[in-house]
Amino acid sequence: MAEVEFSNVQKVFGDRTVIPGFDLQVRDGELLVLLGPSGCGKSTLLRLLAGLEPATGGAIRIGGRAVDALGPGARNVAMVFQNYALYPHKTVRGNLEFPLHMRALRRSERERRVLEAARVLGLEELLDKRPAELSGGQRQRVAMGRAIVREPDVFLMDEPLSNLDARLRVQIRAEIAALQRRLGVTTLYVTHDQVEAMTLGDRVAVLRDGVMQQLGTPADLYRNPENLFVAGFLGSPPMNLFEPGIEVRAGGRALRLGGRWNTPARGIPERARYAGLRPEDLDLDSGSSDRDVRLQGLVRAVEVLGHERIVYVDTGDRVVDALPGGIGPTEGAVAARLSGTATPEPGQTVTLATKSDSLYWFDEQGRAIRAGG
Amino acid sequence: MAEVEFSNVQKVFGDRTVIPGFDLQVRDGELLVLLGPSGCGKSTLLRLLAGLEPATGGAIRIGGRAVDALGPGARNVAMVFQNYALYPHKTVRGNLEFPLHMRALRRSERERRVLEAARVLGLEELLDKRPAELSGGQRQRVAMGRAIVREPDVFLMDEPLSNLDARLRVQIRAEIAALQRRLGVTTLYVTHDQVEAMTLGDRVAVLRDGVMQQLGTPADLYRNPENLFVAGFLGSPPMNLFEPGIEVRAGGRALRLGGRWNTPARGIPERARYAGLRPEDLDLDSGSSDRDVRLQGLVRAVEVLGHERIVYVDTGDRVVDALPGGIGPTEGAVAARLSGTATPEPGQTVTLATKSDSLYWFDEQGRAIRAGG
Amino acid sequence: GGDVAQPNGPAGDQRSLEIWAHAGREEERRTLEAQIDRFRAERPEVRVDLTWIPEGSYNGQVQAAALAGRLPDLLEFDGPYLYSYAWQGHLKPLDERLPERLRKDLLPSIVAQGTYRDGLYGIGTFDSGLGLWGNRARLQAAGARIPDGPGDVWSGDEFDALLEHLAHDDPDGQVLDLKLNYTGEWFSYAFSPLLQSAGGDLVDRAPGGLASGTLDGPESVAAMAAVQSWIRRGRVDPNLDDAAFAQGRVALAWGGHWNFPGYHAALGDDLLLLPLPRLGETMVTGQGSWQWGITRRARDPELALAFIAFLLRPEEVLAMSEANGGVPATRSAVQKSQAYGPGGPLRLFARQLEEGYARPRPRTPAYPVISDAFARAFQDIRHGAEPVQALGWAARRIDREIRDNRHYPDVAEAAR
Amino acid sequence: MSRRHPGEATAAWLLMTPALAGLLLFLLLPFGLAVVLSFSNLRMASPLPLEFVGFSNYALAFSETGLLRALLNNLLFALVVVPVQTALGLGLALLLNRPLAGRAVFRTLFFLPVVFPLSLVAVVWVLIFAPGPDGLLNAALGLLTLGAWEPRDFLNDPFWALPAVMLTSIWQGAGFQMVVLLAGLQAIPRQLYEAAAVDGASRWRQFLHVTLPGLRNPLVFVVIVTTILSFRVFDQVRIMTRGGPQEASNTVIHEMVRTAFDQGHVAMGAAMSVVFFLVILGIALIQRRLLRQRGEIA
Amino acid sequence: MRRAGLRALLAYTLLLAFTLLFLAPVLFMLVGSLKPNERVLAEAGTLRAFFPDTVGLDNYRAVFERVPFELYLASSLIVNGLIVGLGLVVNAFAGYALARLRWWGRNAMLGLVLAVLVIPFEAVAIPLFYQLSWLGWRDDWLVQAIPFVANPLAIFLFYSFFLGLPRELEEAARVDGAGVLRTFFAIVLPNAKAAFASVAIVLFLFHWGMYLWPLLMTTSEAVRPLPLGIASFHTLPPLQWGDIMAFGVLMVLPVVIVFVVFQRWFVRGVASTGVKG
Ligand SMILES: Nc1ncnc2c1ncn2[C@@H]1O[C@H](COP(=O)(O)OP(=O)(O)OP(=O)(O)O)[C@@H](O)[C@H]1O
Ligand SMILES: Nc1ncnc2c1ncn2[C@@H]1O[C@H](COP(=O)(O)OP(=O)(O)OP(=O)(O)O)[C@@H](O)[C@H]1O
Ligand SMILES: [Mg+2]
Ligand SMILES: [Mg+2]
Repeated sequence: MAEVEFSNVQKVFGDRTVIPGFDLQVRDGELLVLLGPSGCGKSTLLRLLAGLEPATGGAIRIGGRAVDALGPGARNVAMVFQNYALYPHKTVRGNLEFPLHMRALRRSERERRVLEAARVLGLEELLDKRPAELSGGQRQRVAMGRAIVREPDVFLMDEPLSNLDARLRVQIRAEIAALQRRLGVTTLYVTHDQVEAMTLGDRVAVLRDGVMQQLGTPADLYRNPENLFVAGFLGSPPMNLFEPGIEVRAGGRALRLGGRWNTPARGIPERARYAGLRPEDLDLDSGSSDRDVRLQGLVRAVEVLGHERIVYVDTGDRVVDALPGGIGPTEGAVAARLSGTATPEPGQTVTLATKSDSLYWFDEQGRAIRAGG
Repeated sequence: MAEVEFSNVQKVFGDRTVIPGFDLQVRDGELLVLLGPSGCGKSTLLRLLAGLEPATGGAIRIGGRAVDALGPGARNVAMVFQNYALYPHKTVRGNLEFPLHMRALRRSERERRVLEAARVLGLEELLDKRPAELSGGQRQRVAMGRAIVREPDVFLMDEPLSNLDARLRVQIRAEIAALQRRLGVTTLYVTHDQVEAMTLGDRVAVLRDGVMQQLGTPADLYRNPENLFVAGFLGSPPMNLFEPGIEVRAGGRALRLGGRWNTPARGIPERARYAGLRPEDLDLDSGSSDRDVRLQGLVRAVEVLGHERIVYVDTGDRVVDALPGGIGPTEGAVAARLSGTATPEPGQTVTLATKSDSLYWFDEQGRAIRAGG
Repeated sequence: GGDVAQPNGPAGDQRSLEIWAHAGREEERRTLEAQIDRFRAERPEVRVDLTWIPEGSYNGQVQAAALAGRLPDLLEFDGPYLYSYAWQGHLKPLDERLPERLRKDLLPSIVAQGTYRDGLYGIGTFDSGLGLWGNRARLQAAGARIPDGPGDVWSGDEFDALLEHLAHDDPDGQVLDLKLNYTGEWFSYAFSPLLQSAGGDLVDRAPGGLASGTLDGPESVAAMAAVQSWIRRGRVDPNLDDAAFAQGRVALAWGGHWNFPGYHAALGDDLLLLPLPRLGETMVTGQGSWQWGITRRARDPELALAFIAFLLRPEEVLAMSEANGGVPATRSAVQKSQAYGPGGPLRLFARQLEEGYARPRPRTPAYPVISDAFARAFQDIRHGAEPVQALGWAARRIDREIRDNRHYPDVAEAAR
Repeated sequence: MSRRHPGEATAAWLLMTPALAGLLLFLLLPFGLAVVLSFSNLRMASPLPLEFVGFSNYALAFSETGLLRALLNNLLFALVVVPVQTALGLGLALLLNRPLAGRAVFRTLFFLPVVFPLSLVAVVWVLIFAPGPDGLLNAALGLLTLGAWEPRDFLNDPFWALPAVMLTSIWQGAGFQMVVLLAGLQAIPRQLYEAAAVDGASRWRQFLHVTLPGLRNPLVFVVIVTTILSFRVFDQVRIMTRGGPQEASNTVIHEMVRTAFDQGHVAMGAAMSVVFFLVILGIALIQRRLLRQRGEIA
Repeated sequence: MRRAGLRALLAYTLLLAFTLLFLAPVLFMLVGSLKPNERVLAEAGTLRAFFPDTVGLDNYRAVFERVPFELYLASSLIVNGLIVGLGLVVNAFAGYALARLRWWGRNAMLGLVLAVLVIPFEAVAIPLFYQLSWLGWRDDWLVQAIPFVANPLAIFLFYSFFLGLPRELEEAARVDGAGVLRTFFAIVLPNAKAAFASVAIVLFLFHWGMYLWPLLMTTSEAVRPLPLGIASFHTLPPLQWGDIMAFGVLMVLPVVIVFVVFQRWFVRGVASTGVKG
């Protein structure tokens, strides 16, 4: 067990700078999630830490020891790969034993550890099978097992759930969290799935183009995103982001949303350029007076998910997409997570309401403007 | 546009009966989702409808016309495959044009339709690229495009989203729904992801081993599952299912949950064997008297998802898993979706409470016992 | 004490002889093996390593081995290559070492063939005979005149007429076997006598002589035209199975002594041995066969010579002659030979050699090229090419080879 | 970068050295030697001193030997054998790419000739081409044409000798094409056919729009390999016809071996090697061009 | 349904026709090897060529009597064993170093391999023959094998196979503490069976029939391989076609066995290496 430290780590592939300079301290025993869109450099960071790629610059420490000159085998980290990378020609036992073999452990010790790991992960029955004979979830567990037998200083996990189907993903996600907490091994976990990041991480580091956007607990990131990118990346559906008209009006600074001017009770910060609203903070207008911001629009689509409804409302506002690639019918629509039982129909006109302190504000550069700031 | 009708359709592969006898009427213009676990025969049904497999028995009608003797090309259906099956050597334009070519449409008409489809799907910029140069989401859209240029009677979609990542899946899901509604083409949509089924389907047909379990609107299936299988398949996390002790006690029939006997105000049906509770119907006990069923247990794990928390509580009850393959730390735990802000810590003892009319009841065969039934 | 050398022990006197021989007919190979056994019976201290080399690539093998310095002690080679090997310095002259008695006993054709620029480099234990095999019954049926010696042969016209006669009664009209299935050296050996009989030759035999004007001269061209006409008229069996004559498909077969056992077995008393036809004044026939030579790098030339001498003993010469049907190389053996002695069925071959009807092939290192060029020309002519052009091409090739090699100066002599 | 991976570089050189040594000693060095020798007068059977003769070997090779004709023969050989053999291989692959019982057996049977050494194939086919009405092929053709066929001596007929060698080669090599194309066919996703079927494409259209484009890489591969092999034909010629009659079936390699080995004219053989290499190089370069032009498809 | 049946019938008809064409020469050889010598050619034009009325193993006996067939076979097996055995190791090593390791000179080496890929062996046969003859090296097994051990095509096949192998396997092994060589032997080798099998078959097929090189380089019967054997047997008088056919059958038998045993791997290997190009 050890803390991990990246100091100004850089990585250049050919003439492409993938990581321009990265700093991060992972605490001993913590599960830290690296979250970011595809291609932002998450895997690269893991591979730099594992020693699979040489860094172009900077220093990496594990447990206080500089590891830059060490090969992958000497760093005492264990890695779980996205597609598990189980040795297809070895049985489950062989897979679990291999890293121990490499460490020249005594036979009895090897067997003890393999059995222990198999017990922890419920793999006892499968020890003599080969990976091809296992289901996706079982393979995932074997990959985990191969990591834990090592009793390494650090676990590295590169999207270990992305090859599983939705149902299994939810289940194993919980298993991983529990296991990591039980073993208490420092863990770096890479994902581009924000739900995974939120449910698993002690802390989450949000990356974009190799640059850290924000580091904090899931709740922190969710409630206090530092910029548009983080705000738009977390949550499902993510935060609704607007570029509203803002004017000084009778009653103070007002913003134009859903075709009408609202004057939020909490006021509008000076430098505000963009506004954000979480879907769950929006509800159908019940006329209640503490909801002082209202948007009117046409219902475009409704998603019914048993316990909740998500309504996409076309308010005619300028909607901002912090991520690339958004086209299609929900574009420009405001998502609201309705909790009541009333379900508007597509085509209906509805008024959504929220409290003004649910509004997030961002400046021209997309930086969050903290309440009162 | 047309309605689709399966009458006692059977399919046998070798000596394996995959579809023992299937009846279904898809209404004109409806989006009907076929939902079921892997291997239950969903794709087979689509392929039977498309004419890619000959049926062993029964009849299929499209728009009232029996199609059993027609080849795939003559049925005027369009299919979107799971991995899109784009022609790799053709450009996007070539892909979109191909079905029109096969129908020997005039050149000007072909171009008109291709441009129209490209516009609808935002593919204008990509017309001269080849599939290998496109991102997953773009490929998906081309596959959709190839289906819509045809202006077919029926769309068939076989897990069209399963190759996309989480974020894109959510986005394109909404696009598909909107597009289908706009075009109003009868659509059969196959998935094993219940969230997809719930958000997309006008109606959802739940399949198991080639046998229809229930057919209804998403809300209907969610609120009135006809059996344990449907109950356990929908929802994330799915319904908590118990096999509680049931006894006649002072105050009426009581059930043992979380180590204590509850006497639900609404009573317990005669034939009740299994009980079910949706996670969102459970909350931390606030002492409120309308929550007359209580479970006590140890918190195993907590998942924080921004707008909600899911708490897994170990109540010591016999928990039923309607699907195969459940092992690991959440096994046997009761999931509760907490809405408040209080977050219990793992290891803490909590009491969950619910109203007795939130309880679902199932008989020995797993059939739902309707309220009052 | 086993490592103390015994003064007279076999280990001390162990002598060895490495021999390459061509993989000829089975009987021939068996005989040579038996001869080696008999030789070793007399000289138990001698070890003999014998390698059979397929005829098709024999010269290539010798050249390759020479290049690698891996020639054996005793080398068998087809007569015409001798001049090339000798020029290159691969062979030791045999003259000084050969007992005079033995030398006198050799047939003149053997000596002629083995001599290159005044040195004797090779000795054959048999010579070859080239002639026509005839099917007596069919010839008689066609009313053919049967020549009775090398001086009395069919003229070209007579031969032509005979072919037509024979063809008349033949189901497929193919009555002559030219052994077209043979490859390599056969064509020069078997058909250059026709050129010579007509007054031409492969190459001008005068010192410094070239092929142009001779090989493509009118005499040579006429001779080849005659052969071509036989083929063109469909008188020649392609003989793919090597059994045209033995199976009676043809009445006449160009051939040599080696055909005798098989043909005799097939035809019995119907088998006739006849001289080749003549195209000019006199008949000319071929000669020469495999010879033995001692390589320059031989470790034990005395032993090698002793082996050659052993092979030239009358009984050994006869043994080989009986095995392969070749003409015995010594006069004494010819006299004792049942086949070649007076009254023997193959007497004609011996007479041809002794009476000067046989002519050695050109004794120049260029011979392999000459032979190859002629063989190619022959094939072309066979398939219808104009003899003038085919032979002209061959002559130019030969001349260039000779010039490229600067008329073969005596470099080996200088290097010695 | 390699500074950070010293172990890897050492290991890499360790792994590379044996192969590298082999390639240098047995391929590059002799090739360099061929170039050098081609300008000399080296003969296998000549004690004359080595001399530099400039390009005369090249000039003579084209003017006086059968090289030019041999090159043309090779070209003709390639022009016939490559399309025919590929079409045959493709046909067989298509036949075998359907769910028929006994597929593996048929595949093995069609591939069988490929495992036959050419030297053996040649000997067997010499017999098949036997002249006269009793020859196997002559008899078969006679039977098929109801006796109209004039028996011929294929291998000794200036018109038929090269086709005979071609036929032998096609018979021997089609199975190879078949296996490669079969592997290519099986790599085409079945869903593409299904998509095309749903799109209304007939079998023929499916072949044109799915199969052929999907087979592009394997097809290019087999065409290139067969073309190069067509220029390397030797064994059959050596054994069946020795290049004859009248050079009708001579090939570059055969001429080269005959010149260098049978006639000992090593320098001219070396010149032929160089010419031969240039021809092969030309083919390879054309191949690269073709591949690159549409290489982005995959 | 009926159309499918018709189509299958047509396919089988075609297949059978092709089988006849492809098999006829093989059968002809097999049958010929069992018939008396003189009848092979005599009956070539009749149905007897395929349906003999008398069969016997005399020709096979004759092969062993007339030539040291077992020596030829041994030579071929030894030479091919050397080529395939050493070739697999040497070329797999090189292919791996090129595909996976990072080292200075890698691109140059890759370029070299691709460049020599187009040098046909025939173009260097004569000078190589000279080169080795000057060294006095000829007429043994090694000289027939060693020049063919390093094979650019095999290197290239291995290279592209290793490129296609999921990198994660090796990275997992490296993280697990295995060095480069250990990773190669413990992880890569066991997962490259298809590549090894198909390269082995390719090398074997290529060299089993090798004719020109041994023709140049060997003299002794003790090291003469089968293709030379059959060529000299074919020219060895008297020409006995039955014996020649028997020789042929004996010669091809080992390859057929090798192929039938490994063909599954071969077909898969072809798919995984050469074709993607
Ligand atoms: N070996 C390499 N050579 C060149 N570029 C590379 C290499 N490896 C990664 N990259 C580039 O670096 C960037 C970051 O890649 P990386 O794999 O770290 O992304 P990621 O965040 O893990 O994405 P994903 O979620 O898709 O796995 C990408 O743009 C990728 O193209
Ligand atoms: N061609 C076939 N031959 C034999 N069995 C088949 C064939 N196609 C499908 N099956 C079997 O039929 C059953 C249903 O297959 P199907 O593909 O319809 O399932 P599915 O519901 O689409 O599953 P998934 O969600 O994994 O795609 C499976 O058990 C499958 O093994
Ligand atoms: Mg990654
Ligand atoms: Mg499916």
